[in-house]
Parts: sequence; structure tokens; C-alpha cells
Amino acid sequence: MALNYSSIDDDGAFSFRNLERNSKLEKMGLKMPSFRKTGTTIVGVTTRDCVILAADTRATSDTIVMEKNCEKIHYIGKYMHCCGAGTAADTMQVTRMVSANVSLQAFKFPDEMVPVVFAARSLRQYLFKYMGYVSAALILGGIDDNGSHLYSIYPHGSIDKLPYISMGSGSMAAISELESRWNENLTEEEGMKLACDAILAGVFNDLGSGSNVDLCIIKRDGTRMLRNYLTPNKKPATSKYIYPAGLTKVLAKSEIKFQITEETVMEVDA
Amino acid sequence: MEMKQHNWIPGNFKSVPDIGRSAQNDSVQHGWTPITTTTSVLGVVFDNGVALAADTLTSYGSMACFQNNPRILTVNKNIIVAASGEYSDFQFIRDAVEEKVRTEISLNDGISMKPKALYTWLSRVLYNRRTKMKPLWSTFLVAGIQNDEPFLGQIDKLGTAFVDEQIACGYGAYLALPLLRKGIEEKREKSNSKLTKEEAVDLLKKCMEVLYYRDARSHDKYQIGVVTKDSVEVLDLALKPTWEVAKLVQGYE
Amino acid sequence: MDTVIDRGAPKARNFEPYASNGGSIVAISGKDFVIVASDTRLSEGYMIYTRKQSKLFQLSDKSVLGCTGCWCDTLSLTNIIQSQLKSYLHDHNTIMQPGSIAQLLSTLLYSRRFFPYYVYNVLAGLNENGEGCLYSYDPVGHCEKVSYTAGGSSGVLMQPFLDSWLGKRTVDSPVSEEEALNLVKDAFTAAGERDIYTGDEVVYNIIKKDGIKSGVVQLRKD
Amino acid sequence: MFRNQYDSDVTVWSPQGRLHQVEYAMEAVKLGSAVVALKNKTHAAIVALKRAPNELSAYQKKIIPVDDHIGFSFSGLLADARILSKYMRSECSSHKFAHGEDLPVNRLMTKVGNRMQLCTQRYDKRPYGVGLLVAGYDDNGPHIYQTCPSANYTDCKAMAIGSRSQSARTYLERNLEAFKETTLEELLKHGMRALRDTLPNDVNLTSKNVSIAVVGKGQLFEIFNEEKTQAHLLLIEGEERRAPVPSSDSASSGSQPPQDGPGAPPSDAVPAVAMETE
Amino acid sequence: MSSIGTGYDLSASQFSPDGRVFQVEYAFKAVENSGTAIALRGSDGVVFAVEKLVTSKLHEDGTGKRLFSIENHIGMAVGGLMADASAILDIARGEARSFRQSYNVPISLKYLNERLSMYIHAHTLYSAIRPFGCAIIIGSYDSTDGPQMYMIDPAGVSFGYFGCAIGKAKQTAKTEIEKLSLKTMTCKELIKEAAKIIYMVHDELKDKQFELELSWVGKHTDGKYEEVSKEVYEDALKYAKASLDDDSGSDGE
Amino acid sequence: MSLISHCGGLQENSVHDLEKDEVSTGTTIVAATYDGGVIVGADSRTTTGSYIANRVTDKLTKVCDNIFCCRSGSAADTQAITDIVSYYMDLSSIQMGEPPLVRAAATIFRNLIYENRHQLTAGIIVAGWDKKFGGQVYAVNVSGTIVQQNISIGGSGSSYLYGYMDSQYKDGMTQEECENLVLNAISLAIKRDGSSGGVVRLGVLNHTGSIQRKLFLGDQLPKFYDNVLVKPQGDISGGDTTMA
Repeated sequence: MALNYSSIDDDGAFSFRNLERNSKLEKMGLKMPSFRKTGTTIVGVTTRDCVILAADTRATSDTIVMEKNCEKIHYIGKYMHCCGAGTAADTMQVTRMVSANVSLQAFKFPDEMVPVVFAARSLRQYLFKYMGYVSAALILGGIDDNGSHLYSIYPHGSIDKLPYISMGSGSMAAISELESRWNENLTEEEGMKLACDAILAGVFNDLGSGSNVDLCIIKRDGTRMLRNYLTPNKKPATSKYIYPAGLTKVLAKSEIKFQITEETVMEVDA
Repeated sequence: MEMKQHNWIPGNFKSVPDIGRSAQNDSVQHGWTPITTTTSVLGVVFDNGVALAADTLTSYGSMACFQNNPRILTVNKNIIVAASGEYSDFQFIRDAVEEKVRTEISLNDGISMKPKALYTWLSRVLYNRRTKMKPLWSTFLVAGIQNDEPFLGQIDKLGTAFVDEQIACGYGAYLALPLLRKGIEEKREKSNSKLTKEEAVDLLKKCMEVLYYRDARSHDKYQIGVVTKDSVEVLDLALKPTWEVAKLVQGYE
Repeated sequence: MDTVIDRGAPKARNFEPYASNGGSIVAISGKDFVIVASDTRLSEGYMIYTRKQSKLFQLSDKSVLGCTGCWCDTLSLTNIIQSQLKSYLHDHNTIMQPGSIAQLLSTLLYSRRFFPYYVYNVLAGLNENGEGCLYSYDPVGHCEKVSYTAGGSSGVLMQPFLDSWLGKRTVDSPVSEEEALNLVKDAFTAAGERDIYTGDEVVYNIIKKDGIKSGVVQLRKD
Repeated sequence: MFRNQYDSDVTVWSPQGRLHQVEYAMEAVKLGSAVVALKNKTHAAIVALKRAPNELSAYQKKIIPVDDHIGFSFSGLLADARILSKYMRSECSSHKFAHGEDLPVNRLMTKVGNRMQLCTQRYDKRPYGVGLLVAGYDDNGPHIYQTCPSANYTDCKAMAIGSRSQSARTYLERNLEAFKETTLEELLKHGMRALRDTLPNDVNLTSKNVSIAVVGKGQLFEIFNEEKTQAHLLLIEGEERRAPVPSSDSASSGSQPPQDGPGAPPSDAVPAVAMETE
Repeated sequence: MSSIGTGYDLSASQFSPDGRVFQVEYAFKAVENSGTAIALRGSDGVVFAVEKLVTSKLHEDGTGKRLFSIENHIGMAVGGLMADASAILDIARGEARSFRQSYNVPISLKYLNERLSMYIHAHTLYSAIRPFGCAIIIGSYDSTDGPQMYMIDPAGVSFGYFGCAIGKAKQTAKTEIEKLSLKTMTCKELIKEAAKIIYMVHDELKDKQFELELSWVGKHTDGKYEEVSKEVYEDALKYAKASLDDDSGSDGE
Repeated sequence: MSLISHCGGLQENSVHDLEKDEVSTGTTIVAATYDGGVIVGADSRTTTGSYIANRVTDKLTKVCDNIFCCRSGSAADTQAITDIVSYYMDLSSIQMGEPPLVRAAATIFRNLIYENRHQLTAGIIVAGWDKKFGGQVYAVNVSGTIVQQNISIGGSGSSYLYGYMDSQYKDGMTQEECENLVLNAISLAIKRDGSSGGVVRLGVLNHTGSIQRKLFLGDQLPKFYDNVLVKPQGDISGGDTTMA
């Protein structure tokens, strides 16, 4: 079906017209750069008084693990978070955009909590506009003045409002846990345990998901973001591989003096 | 898997020279796709036997065409087989297996087929058909007792064959396998023992319920076949799904 | 009004005779031993078939074949070569030496040159005078005698690691058994971190004069 | 009875309902050197006499392995035995290839029987001039099968074929009850004694002219090498030999109607049944 | 037998001056040399009994079987060369298998008999192959056609029978059989009568040892051909031996 | 969200291409007028390929208090379109000061779909009650054709219902009769169509001006003839295989 993009008129680099150009180039043999996808297992569970979001922390590019501890639960607002699966750049960018809108909305209506449906609808309309080419599959959870809400938003812009949801390549492993154990009156602990087990099902059975479990509990009295709540997959110790000194032959030497004005140390994950 | 034919004997009406199949090498039609299909099959090993679970639906595309088609075949006293995929290919294999069993019974020499033998035979049949690019578009689960030990193996349409404690194909591989693995793992951690028969059957029932919720080609009527050292039985069961969660949903925003 | 969206004609899906079922092999040969190891994860797409499928096949008391890739081809190839070894034993009354097994495997693979066995083979064995010998193959039978090799889904990740620590070994500083085993373990650990198809367990066979010693190492399960 | 008109082709029935070509083929079995086979509850064993056509040549290979769980010895034309071994090996191998398990012994024998029968019904073929004693082990335990050129095969507790094998059979019948419960050692001693009874007085069993093979529970088919054979032979070294059996049925008896009905000593001139028709 | 030795009896493709094919007649002789086998067709099934001569103590008991099952519902008794019989059995099983493959119903005895008769008869026409040296009796039970039994001789000629006998003492056996009112007797009664006849016709002097083989197929075995159970075998034996002792009183009940 | 279809039973799409996976409401939807109003009904299954993304979907979507639409086809497209139409209906209610006409809503649906039919996959049945014309049902299909009917069925499950509807539907039925008809129809479709399932949601629109919703859970659905496994009787010789 020939897609005509006349209806979407902005013409910058972020324009659909490039799609046609790209597909022609690909036919001529250009190999597009492979972008980082998050295989991902993400889960949302509502209990009587809170919304719980959970996610794994593995980012893959095709079959290679690019990132072992990435963050998939994005901040939207004080009482709103959103887990993202699909193309990592898309999920990060679209959640950041909506987060900005939400904070603007909070300024306009300071004495009201920003309705979760506001974020849901703006995410959905943006994704619909790009017809699924912005491939972000999101689970939006949050609470506002009229209770707790949990949405799943698909790349093409469709939305579902449900009490428990799982998305990503590990969504099936997770949904089987949720379907067999969810009920209306879960306590917060039970909800957290269920969400973690759902993620673990994805981590261990789905090759696209792995490493740790991040958890986020959104309640009226505040949101707790528990980064690396579970870390079941530690890298076993390997022996030290030290190259003997003098392996590289030194040909010439020269020295340049520098003034050190300021020093910062950054902790790098091993 | 050609049938042995006594072509030279005048009496056998099949002695007419067979110019049919092999003569014409029509362009092999790769573009075949399964039409009358069945969905997942689950298999789990417990302490003294193996259980298979499969619903009784055969779909014709998205149409729930035959809603009472059994898919668990009792081969003999210690083997049961179930298949997922093209149902006509399952019938083809079922007829061939029943013929092997019928020959065994008339030989009456006290030797009956064992699961590993059927599993290996099936993998050769499927691999040959795959290599001729005319695949039997079906995945088979073979369960039985092999020298007093439970045996559970899977062979897919390419002839990829393996053995394990818990196996599932179709959607079951994604929806049920995590639950099966967790069930077996937890029992091993808790009491360092395998599942009992009741636990295995309950686990399969739980998985079938989840499959019914999430697989659009599944059905609420299903069968569980159980084979142990001294018994083989196929139970006809029906799911009792819960839909309470529907009350909580209205509109989509 | 009838809206026929869902049910269009069943799209003809071409039958794909091959599958990539993952798994990797590492082998190092030393003066009087050879070690061959494989992971035990059998998978397809994003799904794990089983976590405990060894990809090592013992062909004789002095030779082990590591074979991984398209698992249905692996099963058939190993089945055929084992039955050919047995008829060799019947005809010649002696067990085939690794050198001739290597040649047999090469011709077997080449016999399917235009519909190949989509597998990566490594043949490890002790030759007549007890020295380690190692042959690595490509799917259509090209055979190369090597002193160490890594292959399969995470072969590209492990090979450079082996090159940097075994590449410059000369005859006078041969690799010891302990060091070889350690290198194999660490190679797989590193691969397990980064390749989604490598994981669960590693099974290794150390072939020596007095027999074959085997062991298991645990890897990441995710 | 030698030159009659019914014994030229295998497709010709004699007026008494016998196939002389097949009967003459069974004579060939008697010309071969003796073979004894017997079994207990868990093992089957073969003890065979090897013959050297002349001092210069090596001793013939008398026991042929077929698979890990089946092997056989033969009496008669070595070439025919080798053809049959090739067929049996390929049947066992293709069964293992397709089913991943050993071919049960009785099913192999049915295949061999049917294949040998074809050669007794077509004029352009001749019967196999060899008798086999097949030893095997499967789920139903150890087996000893005897085949003969008539393509008939029999499941036996113990059996002996070849020249002067009648005296071995007599020994076996006398000790038959003991075999079931004995140990493998004792079983082999019985086998060697039976074989020894077939020898003319001046010949004795040596590790050169005897070949032993065993198969059974947890024991793949194994042909003993010379030391092992020698070790076993020593076990019956001391025992005195029993008096030789009256040589009424020695091979050279010529035209006496071929006597293949083991068991009761040849009775009077009743037309003995040519083949096991039962 | 006027043409013995005149050269007209050397091949099945030759007629003697008096219009006989001697090779086929000689083949009949081979059947007479084997132990007696009888089959009786009662009101509710077919019973087989065979006088299996034991020629050596060295043979495993139960060897030299002469009662076979072609398919689950058809039994076969043989007399004559065992090797030939085993070849015919193979053909019979092939026929039954290919019939079921084509029509998915068990082969009817009438049709199987026709096929086997043609096959055996085909071997009496040429000089290149010799006639079979065995006769076979096939029997089965079917819910619609009831019990059926046919006997095919080496000439390929076959008739349906209520009772028939082949082998050594077939004549004496036949006279005994004619005394029974077969149409009204059931298998349970006939099995004992058959055992009695075998013991009666057995010739003590010539063949010392023999083993009675019994099997049947009928309504009471649910249409399945099977060897009789231990108990049935025991009391048939007792009945046969008893009737033998008071045979001197010749008032056999 | 990558969904799988890489196993035996599935045909449509393969497991990893995120773009191609479009969530579709496989769907059975029915709307029927009765003497005094209109009944709308739908199943609750949303699928991606043959994976059920949502088993308790609500496909009866409010356009305004007195007008509802039944959505089938692409979930994203129908949701987006319904948002726009409900925006226009809110506006018209305010501007006109009275509930909008059903015909108006249907026409806007038709215009949106007709103009963009190359990029949309939406089959929508618009049903409602207004003072002017009473209970009405409009069908708007994927090509943008609009037809007013007394009864209309849609979605993949509808192909199993034409016979049943033609034989059962009568003009001027009572509310109760019409409710039962719609409930039976959807249950029949759920039984036969793999893309429909879950629960049955009904809605009654009449002079009261707002919808009266009814929910029928899985076990409360009416039962129909189940084709039993036929075993050949009487043939006891050798036992025979069933023709399954």
C-alpha cells in the first residue's frame, strides 16, 4: 500500500519523506545501522492502593548484549512512571517528551495532580502520528486524583487500560505468572513479589531479557524507585589476565607538562 | 518412508509400474503453509511417569473448525504421542505408527516399542521429509517409560530433536514453559524431589488455563495423557476460566 | 456490513529448512592431552528449548566431536558418522584414528556441498603416538589442523581471547592442562555475558592417554 | 539314490515331497568344523573349532561379530557365511540408525530366514551352503538360534553343528538342565567339553584351534583373544576325555540318507524327514 | 502315479500324458510330512490346534511355532515347509497392511483368501519357481459375517470349511471332525474337542514327543485372534488326556 | 513490543519485527434496533497475530451519552478515529444544546475513514438513540461506505453470523428478545472465530438517554451443539481407528 505522507508536513530530518528515500537506498544495497533494541520484559501490576512497575535491565543489539544494567523504568512525573520496550532510543525520547509536557501541565494546574490519562493520550497520539515507525511499546502507570491507573501503549498508538499488563519479548513468560496469580485484593508486598516473579520468568526464559530486576512502587504518599531490586545474575569470578610489562616495544619518548585544574573520578561498571 | 512393495509378484495389484511420484520432478512447492492447524502441546515429567496436555481444537485459519479432535495418541502400554501443527500430517504419522503397533501385536514376541525408539524413528522421518523440502509441518512430543525411567522428547518439522524434563511447543513454549520450569525448580529446591503425579497434572491444568486466556487458537476442552510404569490413561477435561477482571475495565482511557 | 480485515488469504510462508539453535565450542590441544568443551543451551529465536543438551559426541575412546549450529543437521551428521565408524570397525577390525576420522568427516560434509549441513564442527582426539590433535571445519567440509579454536554462536567473541593467550605459544612453552581448562572456563564465562545464545552450563572433555575426563561448569541462566 | 532326476534344480520336488538340492546343501554344513553354542540365564556363548586347511595357512576366522549384541559362528561355506553377515550387519545398523536401539534377535532371524528362503525357490539361485549358530542378547534375555540351508531357523537352549557334532549334542542333552543356573565360567567349561567330544582321539583343543565368544547382560559381544582362550582351556585341561561316540554318522558315511534330525539316534530305514518340516 | 521317472514330472510348467502336473502333487507330499494341524469353525468363532512335533530336547520350548496372527483379527495355521510358510505369512501381512492403508477397514477374510490363493497358485505355473511346500488355514471372526475359515493347498486351491485338517494324520482327523456338530458348538467346547482329536491322531511310536499348540478367534475374544489362556489350555489338555485313557471304553463323551 | 508467532501453529508474522505487529480487534460486533431503542454488543478479545493482547477489551466505545460505536479492525486506528468523533460530538452537544443525532456521528466517522482509507483499517458500527429518529444503526466499513440498517454485524466473527441473523432477526422485537438475540449471536461467533472470545459486553440505548451496560462472563454464555467424537460402533474385529 503506497504510503503518502502529504498529511504530515514537517520537513526536517525527523520527516517521513526520508522513509521513502531509505527504502530506495536499501534496495541499492545500503545496510542501515542496526539500532539498539531492548528485548525486554516489563510488567505493570495494580493493587488496592498502589501501582507497581517492574522491568529487566538487558539491552540487546540483535543477539549481542550491549548493556547489562540499563534503566527501562522512565520518570514521567512525581506519581507517574513508564516502562519502555522496543527501540531504546524511541522509548527514551518519547517518555522524555511526555515527561516535559506533564511537568508543564503541573505548573498550569498546581493544586491538582496531573491526570495519568493526560500522559497516556499524548503518548498515544504521538505514536499514532508516526504509525508505528517510532517503535516504543510502553506500560504507563501512575496515580492521580481519581485513583490509580495502568495503561499499555503499543507502537501503532493503540492503548489498553488493565489491572495487570506485561510487554516486551518476555511478555508471554511474564503474563503466565500474572494470569495464574493476580487477584483484586493483593497487598503491596504480594504485588511486589508477583511483579518480580513475572520479570524473573522473562529474565530466565526469554533470551531478550536478563540481568537484574528494577522495581517502582507508586503510592499516594510518594513513589519509591528501587533500582536493581534483585540481582540474580552475577558474573562469576574469572582469573586475572595481566599482560606482562614490556610487551609493547618503546620506539621514542617525549614529555609535555600539563596544569591539572580540576579532577573528577567516575565509577565505571566492571 | 516408502512402503516395501513386491512389484514383481503378478498377484499384487500394486505391481503396476509406479510412474507417478518420482517421475515428474515438479518445481517443489516451497510456499506451502499449514492450513488445518492445532496449537500447543505441553509435556512434563513427574516422579514415576510423564504427562502430556493438548486441547482438542483443530483450526482452519482463524476458524475454530473441529472442536473435538483428540490429539493425544496412545501408541501402546508405555508410550503416548501428541502433535502440534498441521493436523493432516499428524494423521499421516498416526496411521504409520498404528501400523507399526499392529505389526508388533501380531508378531506377539513379547517385545513392544519403546519411547526412545519411536522418538528416534520420528526424528528420521521428519528429517528426511525436511531434506526433500516436503516437510511434515508438525511438532511431535513423545512421552513414555524407557527402561523404568520417564522419557519425554520433542521433534519439530526440521527433525530438531531433544529430550528434557519439561517441554512445550507452539504458544506453550512461551506461555507455559516458564510455569513448568518454575514448578519443577521450586519442588526440587523445596524438597529435592520430583513432582508427584497430582502436582504435575495440576501444573498442566494451570498452564492450559493461561494458554486459553492468551492464545487465540486455543480451546477450553482439552486432554491430559498420563503414562506411568503400570498405567496409561487419557483424561478428557474442560477449563473453568475466571473472567472477574472484566468488571474492572470500561472504555480504553 | 462485513469488514474483512483479519482473514485475508493465508500468506504462503516459505519453508525454511535451516534453524540456528545456538551453542558454542572451544577446544585447545596440548602435548599429551586435548580439551574440547561446549555449552549446553539449545535455543531458537528468543526461546530456550533445553538447558542441558551437550554438543559433544564421543566417536571413539580417543576422539570426541564437538558439533553445533542447526541441531537437526547435527543429529543426522553425528548419527551417520557413528554408524560409519562402526562398519569401519567391522570391516577393518581396528578403531579409526582421529586423522582418518577427520578425513571421513570432511568428505561427509562435502557430500552435501549444495544443501549443506549447517553446523560448525571441531574434531578433537589423540593420534597414534598420544599427541593432542585438533581439526576445525566449516559447514562444507574444509578441514584445518589447529592447536586451539572457538566456534559456534559466540565463536567470534571467544576466538580473540584465545588468540591473545595461546597465539604466541611455541613448542617449547606448551599449554598445560590446568591452564587450558582455565582458559576454556573464562572464555565461556565472557561469552555467556555477551552472547544471548551461550549460557546455562559448559561440559568439557579432556582426552588423555588413560581415558576421557569430563566435567561441568555453571554459566549464566538468563 | 545318488544319480536321480530330482536332485539337479532347487525348484524340483521329489515324489516323496523332498527338495534334494536343499538336502545336499545341508550336507555342506556337516563338512564344516564343529561349533557349539549354549546359554544360561544371563549369557549366550559360542565355542568353535577352527580348522587350518594346511600347516602353512593361518587359522580361519570362525566367529563373525554382527553388532554390539549379536554375533554368530557357522559351519559350511565360509563365503556364504560372509554374505549373510554383511546382510545381518546392514539390517542391524539401519535398525539402530532409525530406532536408536538394538534389533531384537528373533526379528533379525525372521529377516534372515525369509531372505534365505528366496534362494530355495528360484531355479537361478542355490541354497546357502552354511548353517549358522547365532548368539545374541536383547530385552528377552540371551538367545541361541540355529539356521540351516532349508532357511528354517530354530530357537535353541543349546546346539552344536558341523562335523562329528552329534557327540557334542549328546553331551549337551545330558547336561541341559545344568546350563540354566550355571555361572558363565561353568557354562564355557561345558561348551569346551562338548566341543572336545567331537575331536578324533589324536587332536586336542588348543588356543590355536578354538575360538570362544560371549554376549550377555552388561557384556557386549566379545571374541576372546588367544590368552583368554588359553586361560579358559586350562580349566578343563585335567579332565579325561569321554570314550568317543560310535562313529556311525561320521561325515564320510556317503550316501546314507542325510540325517539331520538331532536327538534320537538314527532308527531303522524309515524314510527320515529330509528337513525340519515342523 | 504312472508317470514317475518318465521325465514329465520335472517342472510345474509340464503336463504328464495323463493330464497331471506332478510337481504340484509332489508339493502336497511335503505337507503330509508335517504334524497334524486342524481348525474347527463353531457358531461363535474359529479354533486352531496343531500337533507340533518336538525333534530335539535342545530346542527352546515354544520354538517352531505353526500358529501365527496375520492381523489382529485373522489367525493362520500352517503345515509343510516352515520357511515357505514364513514367506507366505510375510505376504499375507503385506496384503492386510496395504488393504487397510487404502480403505482404513480391516481386510475381509474372503478377500485375503482370494489374494493368497492367487499368489500361491502363481507359483504353480512356471518352471523358474517351484510351488510352495506348505498348506495354510486362515480363520477370523467378524461381527457382521460371523466366523469364517478357508484352507489353501500348495496348488493355490482354496475352499471355505467348517472343519479341516492338514498334515500327517489328516484323514483320521477328518473322520473325527465329522462326528462333531460344528454349527451348534461354541469355541469353548470346540477347543477341548480339537485338543482331543490332536491327541487321538498323534502316533506314539513314530514321533515320540509333541507339543499341543492352541489358539482361537471369536466373539468371546472380541474379534481378536490370540493364543488360549493358561487355564483354557490346561483343562483342554486334561480333557484330551482323559478321553485318550477311556478311549479303550470307546464311549467318548 | 515484539510478539511471537514463530511456532508451529502460527502463520502470520515472525517474532521480532516490532513495526509490523499491529494490534487488531479480531472482534465480533453486533448492533440491532428494537421497538424503542437499540442494542449494541461485542466480544472482548484483542489480538496481535494469534496472541491475545487484551482478553477483556471494551469495544463498545462512547461517542456521547446517547451514541456508542462498536470498533473492529486496527485498535490504534479505531481509537484515534473515535477520539476525534467524540470531540466533535461534545462540541456539537454544547453548540446545539441537545444530544447530537446518531446520523451526524455516523457521517463524521464515514468522512474520516473515507478520506484516509489507504492508511486506516477500521470497521465501525455506530448505534444510538435520538429524539428525532429513535434507535438507529449505521455501518461504516473499511472502504468508507456507510449504510443504515436495522441490524448490522461486523468484525472477523461476523462471517459466521449471517445465516443466523437472517433467520432470527425480526423487526419490532422487544428489548429482551433483541438482547437475547445479540447475546446468542456473539456467543456463536466466539465459539467459531479464533479471533473473538472472552466475555460478551452488551449495551442498551433508548429514550433514557444514556447506556445501560450488561456484562456476561465466560461461564454465563449460552451453550450450543458440540460436535461429539464419532466412534464406529459394532465393528469389533481388529478394532478400527476413529475418523478423527
